[in-house]
Order: sequence, then structure tokens, then C-alpha cells
Amino acid sequence: MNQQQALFEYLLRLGDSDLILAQRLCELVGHAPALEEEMAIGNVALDLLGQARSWLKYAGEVEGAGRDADALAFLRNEREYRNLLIVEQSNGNFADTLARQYLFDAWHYYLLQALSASADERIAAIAAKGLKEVTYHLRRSSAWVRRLGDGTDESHAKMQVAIDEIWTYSGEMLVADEADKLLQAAGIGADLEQVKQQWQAHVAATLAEATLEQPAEDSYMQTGGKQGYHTEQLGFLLAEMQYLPRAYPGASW
Amino acid sequence: MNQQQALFEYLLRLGDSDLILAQRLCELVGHAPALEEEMAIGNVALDLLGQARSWLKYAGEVEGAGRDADALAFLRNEREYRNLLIVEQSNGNFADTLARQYLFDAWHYYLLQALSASADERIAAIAAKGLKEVTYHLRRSSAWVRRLGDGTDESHAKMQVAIDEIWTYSGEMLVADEADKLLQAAGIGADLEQVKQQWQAHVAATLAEATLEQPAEDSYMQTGGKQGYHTEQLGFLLAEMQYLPRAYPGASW
Amino acid sequence: MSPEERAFQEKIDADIKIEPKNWMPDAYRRTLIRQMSQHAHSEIVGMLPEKNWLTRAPNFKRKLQLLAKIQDEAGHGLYLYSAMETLGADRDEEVAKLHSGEVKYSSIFNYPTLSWADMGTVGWLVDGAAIVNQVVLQRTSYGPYSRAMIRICKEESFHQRQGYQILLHMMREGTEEQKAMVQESINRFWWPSLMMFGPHDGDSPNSAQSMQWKIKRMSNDDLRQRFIDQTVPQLELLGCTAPDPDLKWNPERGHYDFGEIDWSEFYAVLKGNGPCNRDRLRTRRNAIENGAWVREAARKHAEKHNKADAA
Amino acid sequence: MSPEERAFQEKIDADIKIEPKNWMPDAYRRTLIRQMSQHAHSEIVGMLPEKNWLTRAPNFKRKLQLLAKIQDEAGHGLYLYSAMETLGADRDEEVAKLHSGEVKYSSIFNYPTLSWADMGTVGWLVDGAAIVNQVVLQRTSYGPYSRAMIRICKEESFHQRQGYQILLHMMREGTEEQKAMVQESINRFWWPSLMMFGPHDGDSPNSAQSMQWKIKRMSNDDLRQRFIDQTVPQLELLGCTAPDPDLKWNPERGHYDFGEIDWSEFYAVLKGNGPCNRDRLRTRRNAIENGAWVREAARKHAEKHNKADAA
Repeated sequence: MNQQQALFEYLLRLGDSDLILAQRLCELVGHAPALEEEMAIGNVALDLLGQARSWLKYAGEVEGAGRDADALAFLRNEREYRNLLIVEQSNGNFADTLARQYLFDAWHYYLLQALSASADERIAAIAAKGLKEVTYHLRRSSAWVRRLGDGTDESHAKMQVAIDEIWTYSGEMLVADEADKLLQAAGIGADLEQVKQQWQAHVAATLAEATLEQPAEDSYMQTGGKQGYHTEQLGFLLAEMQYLPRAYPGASW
Repeated sequence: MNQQQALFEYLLRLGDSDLILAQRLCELVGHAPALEEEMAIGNVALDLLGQARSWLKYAGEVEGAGRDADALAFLRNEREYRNLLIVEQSNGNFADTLARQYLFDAWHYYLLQALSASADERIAAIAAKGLKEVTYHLRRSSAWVRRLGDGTDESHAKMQVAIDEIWTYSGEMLVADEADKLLQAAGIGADLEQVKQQWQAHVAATLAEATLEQPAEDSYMQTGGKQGYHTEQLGFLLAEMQYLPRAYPGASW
Repeated sequence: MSPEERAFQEKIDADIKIEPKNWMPDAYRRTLIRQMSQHAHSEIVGMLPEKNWLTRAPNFKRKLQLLAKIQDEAGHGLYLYSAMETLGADRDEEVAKLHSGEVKYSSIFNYPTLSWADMGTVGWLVDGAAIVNQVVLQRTSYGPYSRAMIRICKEESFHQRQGYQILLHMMREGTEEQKAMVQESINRFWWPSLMMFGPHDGDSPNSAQSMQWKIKRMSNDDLRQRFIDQTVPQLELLGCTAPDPDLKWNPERGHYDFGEIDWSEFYAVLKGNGPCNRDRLRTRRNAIENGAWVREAARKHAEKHNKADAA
Repeated sequence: MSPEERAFQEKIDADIKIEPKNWMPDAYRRTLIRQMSQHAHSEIVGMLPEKNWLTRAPNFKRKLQLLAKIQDEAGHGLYLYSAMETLGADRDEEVAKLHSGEVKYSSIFNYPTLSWADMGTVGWLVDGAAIVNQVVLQRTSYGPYSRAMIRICKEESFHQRQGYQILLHMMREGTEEQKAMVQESINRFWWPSLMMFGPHDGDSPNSAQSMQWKIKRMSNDDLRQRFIDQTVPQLELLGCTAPDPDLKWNPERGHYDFGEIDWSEFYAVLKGNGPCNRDRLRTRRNAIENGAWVREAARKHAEKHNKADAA
């Protein structure tokens, strides 16, 4: 793998994770527990969609094969998608949605913080802009984890189950593979070891405040998303998301 | 509308209704309340799929534009689909699934009985073969309506809600439009007025045995499926069902 | 007429806005609450037919636009509920009335969105009809409502142009299939959009009082005519047609003539028998009911922590 | 050894089938119940990875085939539970053990199906491996199990050929994308299929007793070798490769040599840490739990009407 290939992979991972999580949030529009949450969910989805477009546009340029952000988003199949497994998991109830969001946001925040100092100016710029948005995402989702964890007995129980269920998908974002290492060495990618420590500290503090138990440290972690091996959920999501471009090949909208 | 066009429409309606209901039943595989029901649901879906293929194959021949059953099933869009609205409604709980199935089966049974005497030999043959299968479908679904209606308080309540909710979609199959009338006049299509009387008698008897209340006779009835105006549910179903042929145009599987 | 009532009507006649702390007749207050809550509910329910295509938008640009538009509608709902609350009404109570069917939302949202072109048509025709109403309401007599309308109108005009652009793009750059999709969408939404202005003036019994109070500022039929007059040239620019053989320019009137609306459909949908009435209400009701434990947890958490902070 | 035990073992040694009413050692009964229930559960859970593509099958022929195959598996589950019940076990109790995690199903079904090609690969490799096991089990010592196996084997062979045909068609008539899809699918399922035969003979402690009782008739390693030997030529005919650089014909042994299995993965998946363990069990548990009211209603209805008939 050369640096350009690694960069392409890296940008796909960033863009795809944003896009797929935004798509899951889009599914929730009209179903939030209060109008204010309707706004919040939509805002987070908008931010993620915007970031996804920036990453994928850059990915297309790095690839140099003439694919723009739309071609990458709407015409790749499941195996070519590089999003983290955590973002493709279904919405479940509000606690499930928030558990997924929080564990992702905490990682996303520290990652973009690190990438803001990337030697690749384009990455640094996209990350710095995204970081402002994600600062709000993280504030919101961690507040909800605390609120539901330390709310009623029912909300506490639901939040604990939600954390326990999603936990197995929280490992792969913290582990560097070849592409991660290559780009870190080049000063372009983030130091995932550092992000991991920051993430762990944030999560430990939030769960403690939320009076929730943290799953065992040696819990089994699912991996594969970054390499294109997904759960069975992604195919259905893509079938819906890509329907129009697939059904009307070549059409402009 | 000439007779050939009417026949094409008529065959699409038959085939599409079978296909879409089969697709809904396919979604349930692995989720039935008992292994014996797993078998039953799968068998009904298999029968309907087989019938759909026969109708659509014939439809393609009547159209004469080189489309086979697969092209009609997997490459038409929502507006071109001619299934009844009732079959595209989501599965809901087991009572919802059975209410939909029963109201459809009762119509399907009398319709195929009438079509077994069609002046069009091909239609008569497909209908006669299908009728044997649908005889079993109707026996099963009406038994379940009785069982759930006259079972526990919970099952009674669920079955009543299910009937009330699906009822608005039970009208259009009993009303003849231009294509229906043209083909009935030619001795090819069924007399829907007669089917309606038979259907009403069967439904009234079954609901009475099931200790269920029949919705008011002047209930508002949704229409449009036969003319290609569907509910918002169909688009999602088609996006999933047609994904592979859409994503890999021209591929042979 | 009491002195208070006389003073109230004089202010209205002089185009001075009524503000929350001013005296107002009960019927004025009730009529406004009803109208504003219906308007707010319409914004919220109106998110659903668009959400139906949000997960299937064909590219980034359209997906971002559509989501932003839906967000704006949620925002409009929030403004309008707030403005309504200045009259002493309670948002949750009004939402409960929506869910029980006691209060309505705009019937247009009981029609399904069946193709991507509907995302253009809804913006162009539905928001277009709404704007014709709302432009006039910017001059409505109740201050908070009037100010909400000014803000909303700006965003709605943007939505309308965006919707029109979706259709124009499909008509100019699109395939034959896409062009057919546009025409088919217009065929479905044309008449329901005209119905958005309500029944004929003669069949609209409460209008006179509302006109006097300047809650309403133009009659249903006048608004409808204004909408048609501004819309037909846009329709022609698209290269599409309306499903109305009687639609044609009348040089004597200086207006377009148009065919008679199918009022039986209008009243059927109003009564609950549109294609989506049950779905829309069920979706809203489920959202609020399924969220009860969440709102309860938030309340409980705030209670605990306010106590903790106070201690 | 008691006289009963001796007589029992003599029958087995003479290849006389044990029938439900015959005396048998408790451990023989328990081992069989465990093995047959695991086998039955595997048929039922095994429906799920195939169901995952049922709603997305690409044409009528494949959709009908796939549904018929899934139906056959439900049928196999039913035979096997019935055969198991001849030993005094109860289906519901055994299913409860599955749901609590006390009894396992074949680990292969904890791998996801990620492309349509998996519908071919599962038929060819997974059913293929199952058949190698089952062919031998046709001669198992317990009569009802042996007879169930004979029936099941016939259908499984049909499924295997069908699966192979799916892949062959894609390799011969398919686009480059489809061919890549086939190879990618084989890459994922190759090693898990080899793991289906269980650990090395040395690590399979209960095998000796099962062999003596002829519940088991060949060792894990021998079965695995047989599977590989018959599969590699089929792989070559496809024009595909296995993800195993050590796979090659050994003319001295008259068998294919192959690389070492990653036993850590085998034990991880067995422990519950495969990609789909939780999903599969949750799906089954929900199906049965959500159906409780249905089964209860059916019981109640039967009760009422049996009473009515008797009266």
C-alpha cells in the first residue's frame, strides 16, 4: 500500500462513517421524542452529511479516477464501503440511538482534533471546520447519556442495555491498521493510541456521571468495517439510499 | 383501451399482487411464532411467487415488447406496479399479517374460481392450478382469524384492531374499472360483482365465527393500486427487492 | 360593543398590532390560537411527506437541501407554537388536540409523496400556495403572529425556488423518464394545492369576522386566484401542463379561468379519508408516545440535579 | 458392564439399529439428545443467513429456489426435533436451552452473508461440509436419527448442487464484478467451512465414546480431509482459488495438504464472539417471545372448541 492508496482509504473511512450515521439519523426525522430533539437530530445529520461530502470529494480527487462525492456515495457497493460498523447499526430506541451517537462522537471529536494538525492542509481544514460541529454533537450526546443514565429507573435500564449492546462495535475505531499507521507516520493521520486514551477517559467519566456500568475491558470487539467487511445491516441501508441513482443510471437530478 | 392493453393490465394486476404479497411474507421468514407457521408462511409465499411468475410471463408475451417475468418484476418502477394496495401494507404483528392475508385470500379464491372458466385458456389454466393452492391459503388464514378472534382477550383485541386497520384497503379488489369491465365482457375476466358477493358472505361468516365486529359497510375505501397509485410503503419494498438487478444492470444471475 | 372592544377594533382598524399584554376579545384569542396551532401542526406534519424521500435523495446536494428544508419546518413549528403560547395556550395541550383529531393540519399533507419529483412539486406548489397565504398574514393584526410570518415567509420563498429548481433541472437536463415523472407529479398535486385555500368564500362562514379582525386579510377565492395567476407562467416555463382542460387566460378578467374543484374530495380528506390521514397522525402520535419515557427521564434528571445544585 | 449394557453394545457392534423402545444407557440418550437438538437448532438458525438475501434475490428462479431451500431447512428442523422427541426430550425445553445459550448450533451460521454470491457459497461449501458429516450419520446407531439423516441427505445434496450452480453461472456467464463477488465470498467462507468438522481429533475428548456407540462414525480430521479432497476439484472447475497458500495435492498421501486452521477464531466464535452470534439468537428469541400470545390464543381456542364439541 502506498501513501496515496492509504490516503484514499483513510478519506473513505472518514466520509463513509459520517454518511452512514447521517443516513441512520435521517431515518429518525419525524420520530423524535420532542420537537427540540427533532431539530437536534436533524442538525447533527446535516453536519455529518456536509462533512461526508467534503471527505468524499477529496477522496475522489486523491483516487484520480473521475469519481466525485456523489459517485462514491451512491454507486459503490457494500464491500467497497469503509465506514465503522458502529454507525451502520439500526436506531433501536432513543437510548440505543444516543449510545451509538455518544461513543462515536467522543471518538470523532478527538480524531478531528488530532487531524486539525494534519500535515495535509486539506484534511486539517476539513477537520477544523468539522471539529466545531462535533464539539456540539459531543456535548449533546454526552448530556443525554447522563440524563438517561441518571434519570428514571426505566431510562437507566434502557441506557445500560444500549451501552452493553453497542459496546462490541466501539473497538475498531481505536485500533490502527496499515493505512492508519502509514498516514500517522507521514504526519497526515491521527495517532489512534492517543485518541484511544482520550476516548477512554471521556467515556469512563461520562458513564460514571451517568451512574452506568462500563462493559468489561476485555470485551470482544467486532472489526472489519474499515476494511469493507460489514454487518448484515449495511446492505439494506444502501439499497434504500442508492435506489434512485441505481434505478435511473446516468440521470442528473 | 383495446383488449390487448386491458389484458396486459389485468395480468400485471394479478402478477403484481401475488408478487408483492409474497415479498412481504418473505420478510417474515425466521420470525414466525412457531416452526409450523414458519413452514406455512413459506409455503404460501412459494405458491404466490410461482403464480406471480406465471402471470407476469404471460403479461410479457401479451405486451410483446420482449420483457419477461423477471424484467417486469425487477425493472419496473413504483408507478408501473399494479398490485392492490392491501398487499403492500407492512406485516405488523401476526394478527395484522393474518388480517391482510385473509381478506386477500378470500378474494383471491373466488377470483381464481371465476378465472378457471375464462375464455382465455392460458388464464384458465393458471387460475385452475392456483386455485388448488389458494384453497389451502384460505383455509389456513380463515382458521387463524377464527382462532385469534375467538382466542384470548389479548388476541381478540389484536385481531379486531388488525381488521379495522386493514379494512380500508379491502375495497378496491371488488370494484371493476375499465379494464375489468372490458375483459369481463369478453368472457376473459371475472365478474367482480359476483366475486364481491361471495367475498362478503365469506368474510361476514368468518368474522361472526371469530366473534369479531365487521367494520361499517360505508367505510371509506382507499383505491389506486390497480391504476399504479400506491401508498408510500411500496417504494421502500421495491428498493430492497430490486436492488441487485438495479445495481448490476444487465448481469445474469 | 364595550369600550374595550371599541378601543380594540379601533386599533385594528388603524393597523396597530395587538400585543400579548393588550386586552382582546375571547373569541379573537380563541380564533387565533386555533389558527396558529393548526399552522404549527401543519409545519410538523408537513415534515413527514418530505421525510419519506429523505433517505432516498439522489445526491448530496439534494439530500442536504431536503434535510435543511425539513429542519426549517421544524423551526417554523417551534416559532409558531411560541407565538401561540403568548396567547396563554399550551403547546402540549394543543398537540394532544391534534392527536385526538380535534384540531386539524393542512389537508395537503394527507397526500402521499410517490416519486422524487414530488420533492420539487411540494416545494413549488405546496409551499407556493402556503406563501400566498402567508404573505398576506405578515400584515395580520396580532403582533407575534405577524412577526413569525415575516420570518417564515423568507424561508418559504427560498424553499419554493428550490422546489422549482428541482423540477426545472429534471425538465431541462433530465431523461424522458424524469420528465414524465415531473408531469405525473404535477398531475397529482395540482388540484390538492388549489384546495389549500379552503372552500369558496360563500362556504366559509367564519371568514367575515376574521377579516374584520384582520386575522384573515384576503378571501379564499381571491388568494386562490392570485396563486393560479402567478403559477401558470411558471408551469409553462417548465414545459408542463396542468390537469385542468378549463385553465386558460381570460383577457377580460385579467386572470386565468380554471375548472371547478372536486369539493367532495376536499371534504373527504378533511374528514379523515385521504390516502395518508391515518399514517400521518399515527406517526406523530407514536413519536410522542414512544418518547414519553425520554421526556420523563429528562425531567427527573433536571429535578435531581437542580436539587443537588441548590444543596 | 451390566448385562443390559453388554446386550446394547453387542447390538451396536452388529449394526442393529437402536429403536426408541429399546433399553439404552442414559449417557447414550443424553449424548444423542444433545447432538440431535444441536443439529435441529442448526437447521433453524441456518435459515437466517439465507433469509437475509431472500428479499433481495435477483430473479424469480433464484428467489423460488432460495425460499424452497429455506423451507427444506425448516422441514429438517421439524424431522430432527421429532426424532429427538422419541428419546423423551421436549422440543420447547430444548429450544429454551438454545435461547439461554446452554446448547449451541453450528458456528458457521454466526458468519454474515454479505453478498448474493454467499447464497451459492453457503449451498456449496456449508451444505457440502454438512453432507460429508451427514452421509456418515446415515449409518448412525439410533434408528430414528439414521432415517432422518437419509431423508435429509437427499435434499441437502440437491441444495449443494444448486449452490454450486449459482457460483458456476456467475463465473461462466457473469461480469467481472460478479466473478470477483464469487471469489470474495469463497475467501470468507473457506476457513469457517473447514472449522465445521470441529477441533482436531486430539482436542475432541468425547469422540471415542461416540465412536464406540456409533453415534459418530468417522473422526473430525478424517471428515475434514474427505471434504477437502472432494471440494478442491470443484473449486478448480469454478476457476477460483482458496485463501490457503498451503493447499496442494500430496501424491504420496493421496490427499490434499492444507494449512493450519486458526483455532483461536474457532473458539472465539464458539464462545459467542462471532460476527452474528447475538443477532442470530436475538432473532430466534424474539420470534418465539413475540409469538407467545399467538400460541396462547391457539391453545385457548382449541380448548374452547374441544369443550364445545364434547358438549
